[in-house]
Amino acid sequence: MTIREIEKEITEEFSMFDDWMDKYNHLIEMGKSLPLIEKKYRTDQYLISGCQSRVWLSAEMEDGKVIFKADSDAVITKGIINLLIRILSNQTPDNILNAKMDFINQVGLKEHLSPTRSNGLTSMIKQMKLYAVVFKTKMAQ
Amino acid sequence: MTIREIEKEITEEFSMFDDWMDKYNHLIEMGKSLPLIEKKYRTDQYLISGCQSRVWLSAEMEDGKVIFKADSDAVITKGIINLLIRILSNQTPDNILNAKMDFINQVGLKEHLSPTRSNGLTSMIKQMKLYAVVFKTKMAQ
Amino acid sequence: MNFDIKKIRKDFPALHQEIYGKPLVYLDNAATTLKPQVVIDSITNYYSTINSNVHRGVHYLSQQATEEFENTRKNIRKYINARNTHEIIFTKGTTESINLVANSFGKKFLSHGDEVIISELEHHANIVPWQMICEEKGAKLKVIPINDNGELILKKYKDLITDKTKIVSVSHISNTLGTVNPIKEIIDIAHQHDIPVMIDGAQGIVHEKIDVQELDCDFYCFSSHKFYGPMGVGVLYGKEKYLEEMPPYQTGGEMIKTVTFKKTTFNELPFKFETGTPNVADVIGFGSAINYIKKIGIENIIRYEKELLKHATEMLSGIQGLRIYGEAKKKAGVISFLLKDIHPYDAGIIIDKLSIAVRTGQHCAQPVMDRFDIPGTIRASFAFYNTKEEVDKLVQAILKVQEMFG
Amino acid sequence: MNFDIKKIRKDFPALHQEIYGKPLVYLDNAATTLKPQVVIDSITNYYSTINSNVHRGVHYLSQQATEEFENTRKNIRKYINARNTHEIIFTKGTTESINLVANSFGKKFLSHGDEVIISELEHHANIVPWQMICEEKGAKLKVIPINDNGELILKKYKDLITDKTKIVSVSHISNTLGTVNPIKEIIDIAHQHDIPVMIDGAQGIVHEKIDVQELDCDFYCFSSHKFYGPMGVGVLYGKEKYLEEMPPYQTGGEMIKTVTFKKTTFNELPFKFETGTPNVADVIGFGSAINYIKKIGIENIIRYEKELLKHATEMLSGIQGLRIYGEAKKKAGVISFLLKDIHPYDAGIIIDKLSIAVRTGQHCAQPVMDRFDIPGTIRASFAFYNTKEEVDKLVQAILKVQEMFG
Ligand SMILES: Cc1ncc(COP(=O)(O)O)c(C=O)c1O
Ligand SMILES: Cc1ncc(COP(=O)(O)O)c(C=O)c1O
Repeated sequence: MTIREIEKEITEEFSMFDDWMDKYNHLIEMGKSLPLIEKKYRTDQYLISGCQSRVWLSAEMEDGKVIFKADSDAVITKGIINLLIRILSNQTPDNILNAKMDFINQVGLKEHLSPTRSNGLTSMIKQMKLYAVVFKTKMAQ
Repeated sequence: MTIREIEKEITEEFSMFDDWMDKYNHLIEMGKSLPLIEKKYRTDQYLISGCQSRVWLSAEMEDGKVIFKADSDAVITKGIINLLIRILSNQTPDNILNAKMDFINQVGLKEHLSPTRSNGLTSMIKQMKLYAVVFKTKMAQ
Repeated sequence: MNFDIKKIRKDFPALHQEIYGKPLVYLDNAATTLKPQVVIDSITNYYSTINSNVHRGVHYLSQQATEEFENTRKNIRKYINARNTHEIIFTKGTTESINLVANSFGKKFLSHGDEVIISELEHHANIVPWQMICEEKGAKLKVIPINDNGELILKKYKDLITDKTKIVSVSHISNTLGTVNPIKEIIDIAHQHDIPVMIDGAQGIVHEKIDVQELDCDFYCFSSHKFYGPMGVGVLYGKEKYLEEMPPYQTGGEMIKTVTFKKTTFNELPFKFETGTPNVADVIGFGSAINYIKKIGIENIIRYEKELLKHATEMLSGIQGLRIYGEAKKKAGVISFLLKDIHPYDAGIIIDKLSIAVRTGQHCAQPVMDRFDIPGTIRASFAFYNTKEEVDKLVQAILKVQEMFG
Repeated sequence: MNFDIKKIRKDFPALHQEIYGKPLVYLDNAATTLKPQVVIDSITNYYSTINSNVHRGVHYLSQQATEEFENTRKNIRKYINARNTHEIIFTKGTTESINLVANSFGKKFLSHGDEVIISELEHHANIVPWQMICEEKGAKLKVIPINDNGELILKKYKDLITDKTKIVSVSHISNTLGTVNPIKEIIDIAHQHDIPVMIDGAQGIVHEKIDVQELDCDFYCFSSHKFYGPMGVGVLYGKEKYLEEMPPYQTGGEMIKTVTFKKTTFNELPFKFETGTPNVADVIGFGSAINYIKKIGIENIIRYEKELLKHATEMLSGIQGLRIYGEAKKKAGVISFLLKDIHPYDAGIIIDKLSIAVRTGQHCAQPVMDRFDIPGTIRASFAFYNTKEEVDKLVQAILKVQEMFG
């Protein structure tokens, strides 16, 4: 699926929820589903510094596509990470770089991604795009 | 005359003026009348530090009474100094120390003597009382 | 008791708003308190009329500004019962007050090998400035540990004191655990060794009656914005004998007597430590806050807050899986807690959505978190305009959180 | 020209009051400007609703506070055209901004024998901090002299530069003489020698359009309260490359990343230089001031103020026995003058009684007074809400003064 398609899917998924509580319950469910990263990546090296919850992120290249894995110690953060990975993982570096991430506003999670929230999610998107740049450069060589 | 009597005299003098301009003209006249201190005292040693106009003050003891002389480079300041000297000069140390200087409020010059005016006049009264203490101590010896 | 909570709440306009469609419950008072209308009016008035710079002007408005500014200084002197008005220095906040002392006292009195004592429950503002000056001077920072209840271990404090100790700096009340430290005892012990003591009173002044002469502390500091006044103003009280000896901190206009390119001489106290245009409007606003507090009566406030804290502690303790951090015998203002298996950030987000403002995280006291080996806490902090009903809403919110993450 | 002075004056509530029974004429704008109603409203709004601490809270109001606070930072970045938002540091005023740079830049880059260049027409705020750090570091302070018109002598400036020169710090506009310094030239000359330049823009930002990238200055600073914003807020713009290398100045909460008693690591720019609870309300208020200025248009302001200054200069020059100090070809905002045989303090008192607010004294620039061998001046300083009629009232007042002391 293209990034746009996944974004649309997520937006539709969330449009089913009438109130914030259901939305957050959904996020929590997504957060709870499996650890998203292998233990060996839960080290400071992969830590994205955020004030309140910790976020780890790893990336690998497979068949011209970037595979992201991530984790957090907070469940809601994990839920949102899950969304980000659904969208950006398994995409080409170019597609990742061009992703606008509009769904964030549309599903009403903007507050979590404002830099002022200082929970590392903005840094996470930045870091994901940075990985894409690195892989793109490598491929070009 | 006692301090009280002089204060009364000054208050009456000023009560004649209907508006502030006449009052200040009077102060200016008083300020202009003769230099109040000998040249030799116009040195940093006798300077009372005030922000805007400079004030010099000297004191001597004669027949159990303190003789103050003072000067300033600003005329209005000189006028007010003139008033202070009329009241406190030629008085005994004890009388100086007990002087309440109520006339200041009564003639509407309070603003010039508030410490916030930082024109050295408050410091001047302090300094005059300090001289009185010194002379009193000397006399007691 | 003439403590009419309904009437009091009317004085605070920010209490009367809805967040996410429900009435706000503001329990983040240790971060900053709400301001009574009189404080806001005082700022508005200042800017609409006086609006002038202080000290240097002969004109009427500048005189007015200076008078009101200096009257606030007198007001504060009286409120904390300092001996002299010139012992009250205006800063921009507690953090700056501590930086001033660490820097200026440190420059004058700290040498290589000397020691400074702080405690394990300090706010970063009372840690980092001391670390910096100690590093600069080659001095050593020593730390009074806390026990599992979050109380300073006084026995250890006594052991830390040596003839190299030059100053002790501890908080009056912990912003994280709520512990009320036995500062009178701490001061007395230090004074037996002729060591001066600085008290970080950012939380202390809010929940206790302060008499700096009775305490005999050598420095005491606090922030206006945590004590119902405007932001951007702090106070440093210091004993004249130390302030006189300490070199100036920041320099520039106001604080000088004469300036030539060869030599600059400094002004007297308090101006020696106040440079640049001061925050006149907010200082005057802080004066209004203090007048407001005096009108309500700090004793009444203390009594009411005690009840509130007792109620909150009881209610929260009754929740299964909730652990309170900070169980000192003497506590004020603050309850920090965690919910079993729930990250404080997760809890914070849901509590927020329920229109309750609490703080989550480390509360600028990372060593306390390290001490208890936790990532942070949820902190509810109270003011005298809070009510038991608001506490009960917090309890409901916590139960909801547990349900959602259960 | 869409510059409607009547309408503009309505925006400033403090203009509409009487002093000693007559309408106030406020000509002390270089000390602090009046505030438009929108700025006052912005503060009131903040305290009546948002009223929260920034950065650390997950709760709604804290988020709002942070957003508005950081938006003001962006707003200021844009207004002075800085490259990066994190190059905008909030301080409490110009004086603190200069202290920060003198201290932090000095610690990193100044050694024994190095040199710092300032000028003869600086405000004490741009003299004393440099004197202090030079003394501490064993560096030398060198001074660009001025000519009889109050202009910097650029030839002499070039001669002062050596390979020991580490920084140049000069004002954009003199608060005493009104001289607009050729800062672009000063910066270019310094840069030819790879020397960074700090500009004290306390008066500059008020009367000129600022583009820090075009100027290519390395630091630029100013105060909110002199630029129609609230007191208690200042700005330091600094180039990233210097700010990155400079050590923190004040320390405490907010500006740290991690704190243990062993080691503290610092946060990124801009937070590295901002510790303690910031003055959120007044920063946001300053944002409103900048929006207001943008609406009026700084070009319109500059044009209007030029006319006003021209009129004032002509009128005052016509008065017998009046001498203007500061006759630079490029001037803005300020006229300093003396009346023959009349002490400025005497004149100031009478002018005040005539309901006109001017400043008398040394204007925190004693070296300028020494240069001209005068005890002080009478200073009238203008803002765009002043009118020619107000200038004429000043002229009348001066004639009255001469009559009284004649
Ligand atoms: C040129 C100049 N520099 C520095 C300052 C100091 O500004 P502040 O008092 O706001 O710190 C002023 C204002 O007095 C000034 O005019
Ligand atoms: C105990 C304590 N000390 C210091 C501070 C710092 O105060 P401010 O941020 O007002 O400078 C705070 C507030 O955060 C505090 O609670």
